[in-house]
Amino acid sequence: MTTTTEAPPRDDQQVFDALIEADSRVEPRDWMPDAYRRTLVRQISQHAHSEIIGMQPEANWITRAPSLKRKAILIAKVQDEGGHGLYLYSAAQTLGASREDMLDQLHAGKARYSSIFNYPARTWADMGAIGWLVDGAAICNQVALCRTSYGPYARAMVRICKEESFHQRQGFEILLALSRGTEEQHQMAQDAVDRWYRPALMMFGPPDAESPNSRQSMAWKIKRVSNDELRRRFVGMCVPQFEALGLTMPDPELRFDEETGQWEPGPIDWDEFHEILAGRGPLNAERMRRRRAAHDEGAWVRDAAAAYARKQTERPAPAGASNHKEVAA
Amino acid sequence: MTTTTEAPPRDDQQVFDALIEADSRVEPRDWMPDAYRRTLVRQISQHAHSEIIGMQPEANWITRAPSLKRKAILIAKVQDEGGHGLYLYSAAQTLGASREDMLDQLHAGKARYSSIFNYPARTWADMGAIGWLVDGAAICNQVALCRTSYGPYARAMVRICKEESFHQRQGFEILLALSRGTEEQHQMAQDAVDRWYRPALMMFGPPDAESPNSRQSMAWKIKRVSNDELRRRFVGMCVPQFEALGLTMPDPELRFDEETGQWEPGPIDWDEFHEILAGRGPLNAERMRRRRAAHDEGAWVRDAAAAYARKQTERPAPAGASNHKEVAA
Amino acid sequence: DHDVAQYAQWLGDDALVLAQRLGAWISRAPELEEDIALGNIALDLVGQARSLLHHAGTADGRSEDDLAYFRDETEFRSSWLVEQPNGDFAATIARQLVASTYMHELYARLQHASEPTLAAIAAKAVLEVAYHRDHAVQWTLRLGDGTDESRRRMVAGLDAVWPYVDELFADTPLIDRLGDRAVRPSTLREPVLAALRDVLRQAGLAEPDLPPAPCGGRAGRHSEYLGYILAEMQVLARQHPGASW
Amino acid sequence: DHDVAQYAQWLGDDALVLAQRLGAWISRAPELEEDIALGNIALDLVGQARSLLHHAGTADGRSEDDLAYFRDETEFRSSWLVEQPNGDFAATIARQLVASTYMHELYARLQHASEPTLAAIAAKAVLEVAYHRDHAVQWTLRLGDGTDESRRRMVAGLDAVWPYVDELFADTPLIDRLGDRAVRPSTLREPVLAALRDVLRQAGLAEPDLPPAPCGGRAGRHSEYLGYILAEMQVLARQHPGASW
Repeated sequence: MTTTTEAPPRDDQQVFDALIEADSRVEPRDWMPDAYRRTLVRQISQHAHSEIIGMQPEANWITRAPSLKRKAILIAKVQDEGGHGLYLYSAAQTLGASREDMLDQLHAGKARYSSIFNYPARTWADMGAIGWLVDGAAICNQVALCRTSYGPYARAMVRICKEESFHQRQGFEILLALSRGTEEQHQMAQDAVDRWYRPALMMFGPPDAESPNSRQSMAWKIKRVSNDELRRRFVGMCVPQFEALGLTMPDPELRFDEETGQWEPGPIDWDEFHEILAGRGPLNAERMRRRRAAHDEGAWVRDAAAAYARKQTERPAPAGASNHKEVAA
Repeated sequence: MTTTTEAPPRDDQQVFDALIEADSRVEPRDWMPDAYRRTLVRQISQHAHSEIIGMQPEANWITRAPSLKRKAILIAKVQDEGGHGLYLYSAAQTLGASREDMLDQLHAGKARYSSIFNYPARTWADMGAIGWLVDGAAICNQVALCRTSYGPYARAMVRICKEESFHQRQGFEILLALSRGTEEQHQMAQDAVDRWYRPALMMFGPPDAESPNSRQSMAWKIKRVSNDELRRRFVGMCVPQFEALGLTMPDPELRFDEETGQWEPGPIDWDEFHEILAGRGPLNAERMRRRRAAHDEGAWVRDAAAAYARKQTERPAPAGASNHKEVAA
Repeated sequence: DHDVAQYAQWLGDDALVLAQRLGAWISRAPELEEDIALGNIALDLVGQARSLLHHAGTADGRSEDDLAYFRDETEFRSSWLVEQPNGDFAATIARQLVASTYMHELYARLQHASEPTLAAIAAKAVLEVAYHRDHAVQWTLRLGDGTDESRRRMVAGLDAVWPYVDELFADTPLIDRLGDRAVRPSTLREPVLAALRDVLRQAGLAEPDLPPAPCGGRAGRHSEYLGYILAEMQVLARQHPGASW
Repeated sequence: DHDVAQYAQWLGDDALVLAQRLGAWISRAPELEEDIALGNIALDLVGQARSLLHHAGTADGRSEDDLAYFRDETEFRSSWLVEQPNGDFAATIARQLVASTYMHELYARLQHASEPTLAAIAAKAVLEVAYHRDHAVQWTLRLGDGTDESRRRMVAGLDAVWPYVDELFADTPLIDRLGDRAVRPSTLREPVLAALRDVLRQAGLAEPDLPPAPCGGRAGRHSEYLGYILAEMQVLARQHPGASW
């Protein structure tokens, strides 16, 4: 199944296989199959891109947050997402990918990001629903990834998971305040979870039966838990929380399977999922345009920083310039 | 007093003097002293620039107008100001000035515009105060200019005066609605006239005793009525209208001169006037920046239109392109 | 009639939101003639919005201003196309090209509708939007066939609006109920696209190869822009509820 | 105390309005590090605004949110500097350079003021704004001494904010009444201008030769921008008066 360009020395492959078998971590200096490396770069950069694009729907509400406390929490959250993007690009860089290339791929429309961010964030309650449901689904995925076989990725996940669980709690709190607020606020909260619940379920990817890539990832222990299993765990987590929120779960066909002891969601409209993946979501074009615009309009700034850095190394620094600490790259 | 580069043939100057003497109109083809021409170009282009810069404080309220009817009226008004700018640039062009040069002068900060537009338009009531007081003062000036000695300028003034008197009435109506509205609306109206009344008085220029340029302009019949006389006429017009509006005139020292039968305003703070003229008004820099930005950011559009026009003359028009009417230059 | 009122809001909200966008250009246009032209178009659109919203309001005793200033975002019925930002002049022209072509085909048919007020409004509006369309066509030709930069910007402008063209042609149960009192949006698809393609061909521009975005403006599900537009448009009126202006 | 409350609003409103401006950069910055850095600065400023407005509100039983969301434009006390638009990155950096240098000198003194709450807020804020200032200084050097384009833009950015520097140093009767409970703005002029000139010199930039604009933000007379800022900031809170979030 692996498609290395050169056949590896027999012992490299054996060492790698043994590492995986033993649930040990693969580290950047270790030999690894090319396909393993490529799969990881694709997955990690896709995850990083999702953090970056995912900043947009929430950033739209920073200037309109309805209390100063909520404004502060939202800024901190969006900022964390930027930070997650940075860790993840760094993790991918340990595999030999450059951040510039990864961003170029994103801007050229050749790299994916989580398609859930192609839905609009229509109301303030969406800040709650995104935090609670979208970050909640992300955590289900990411908790599993804390045990992924590639070391730097696993460690980034540990750090990210901690912050994401804050975000999820904050999302829950936003919804709780709305649900217990005025009639209009309650309605706003219900409307938001009605819109975000299904897309959140789709975040776990297609059903296991239709997810051929998953198998190799499971064998490599990049992926540790199957899509359907993660989805069930998430639904199970949602059931009591919806109740605590006093909101209705928008899935009339949800049922509890007595045999497995798990909640089973009703059927999912995978056509919609594939439409959005294929670029036909409400905001696919919009999100990409804004990302590209930020990058393009910032080109002169990055050029200036590079030119300045070059000048600094080429000439002795003037006496006064040295006592300013370096704040941003 | 005139400073022509060459001494004119004696009969040209005599013909010109006789025209002025006879209250006839000087037309573009007529001989005229260079200084007369320069004075007119300066005055007309300054007037045109004032229309253009004067669009800004009102344009700021188009998107926030509090009723659709008021929104429509305000758009129409700002659009008229653009139109006045166009007539006036055309009138100046009959004197050999090019619009591009005049705009360059404006953008380079070398040409003046009415300094009243360097005050901010803070509330909706300012739309009333600007229309009523600023356009009102402008009309006092312009009615006199309908009899100015240079034909194209006089004819432009006739057309502009008609539209300005609509604007003044609309400004009055805005204030009347506010004055008769809620307590807050009434207060908003009073506050706006408090802020705009003095600057409107300053629009007539410095007192006659301190206005040396006026004398030559009066002699040439470019200017037909003195600054102080126009100011008194304006104040006289304001007195009954303030009363009709139910608003207080912000001039406790206003007095009626029994001898002349005219209203005399209290002393005016000419220092403030000179500060603003010298570029130290609240929004001098702001107005110029926005004007320059619009011009600079539009450069590629004007270039494209010019390139397209060039291509159209250089090659036979394709069959399909000829049936579109030309909408804008 | 409640159905007619709903439909009048579709059209009235499109006109109002687009006027709001264009109004922001005034005093910022590339040349004075365009300050005036865009202002003129905005003015026509405010006029159309007033007639349409006035008509919509007669169904339940609301005024044009009640509808413009005191409906919340989900009660608006504008399409995503008109909510898109001004961007640069090319983006505005691209949006104008699509919007005016659509409105022109729409009003040309609506003037023959069986609902007399809508028909009368359309008969007036069709003349106005014909001018708007000419304006957009002329600029599309100039920008598409002007300089390299204008062409690049025009292509980007068209790309920005193209995903939102499809929404304009979506039928709904409301349209079924209205029958010949309204224009069936799906019947506009072919003539509008044909007219657009004709202009693009003349301007030497390719039709963007971009999939349509599912929108939902007619059902009150709007782009992320409308909230900002309404915040600005309604701020003053809402600060003084019940006031006259 | 009503005077202290007024003064706390000067500082709190500056922080809040500037945070609002910077918040609009997040997800639009030239690089990811700047999304984070500008977000971080905005976050510090919101924190300062909360402390200051909370303190201001204790004078008459209003909450920080009452002050942030339910005061009208004339009740705000922000300076024109912080109300200026983001412009391009250089304009934002120019505004940041002036604002953070001013705030740094201000809080460095205010931490020794006799009003204990203001002093405590200042003692925390001074550490934060020192970072903001470092950030602005670094970027001023990079842009001033980077490329021709960055230099041109940095010069334009400085020109755009310079007329609004003077307002920061204006004393008022309130300041006389407050005495050593506050920092006298006029005492900040020399150190702030000296610090700014030092940075400009290092960056090879000239101090703009532009006259100061008479502003009046501390008296509730604001630039034409504040109305737009508040419309956006307050829209949601005002749509749901009395609601908790």
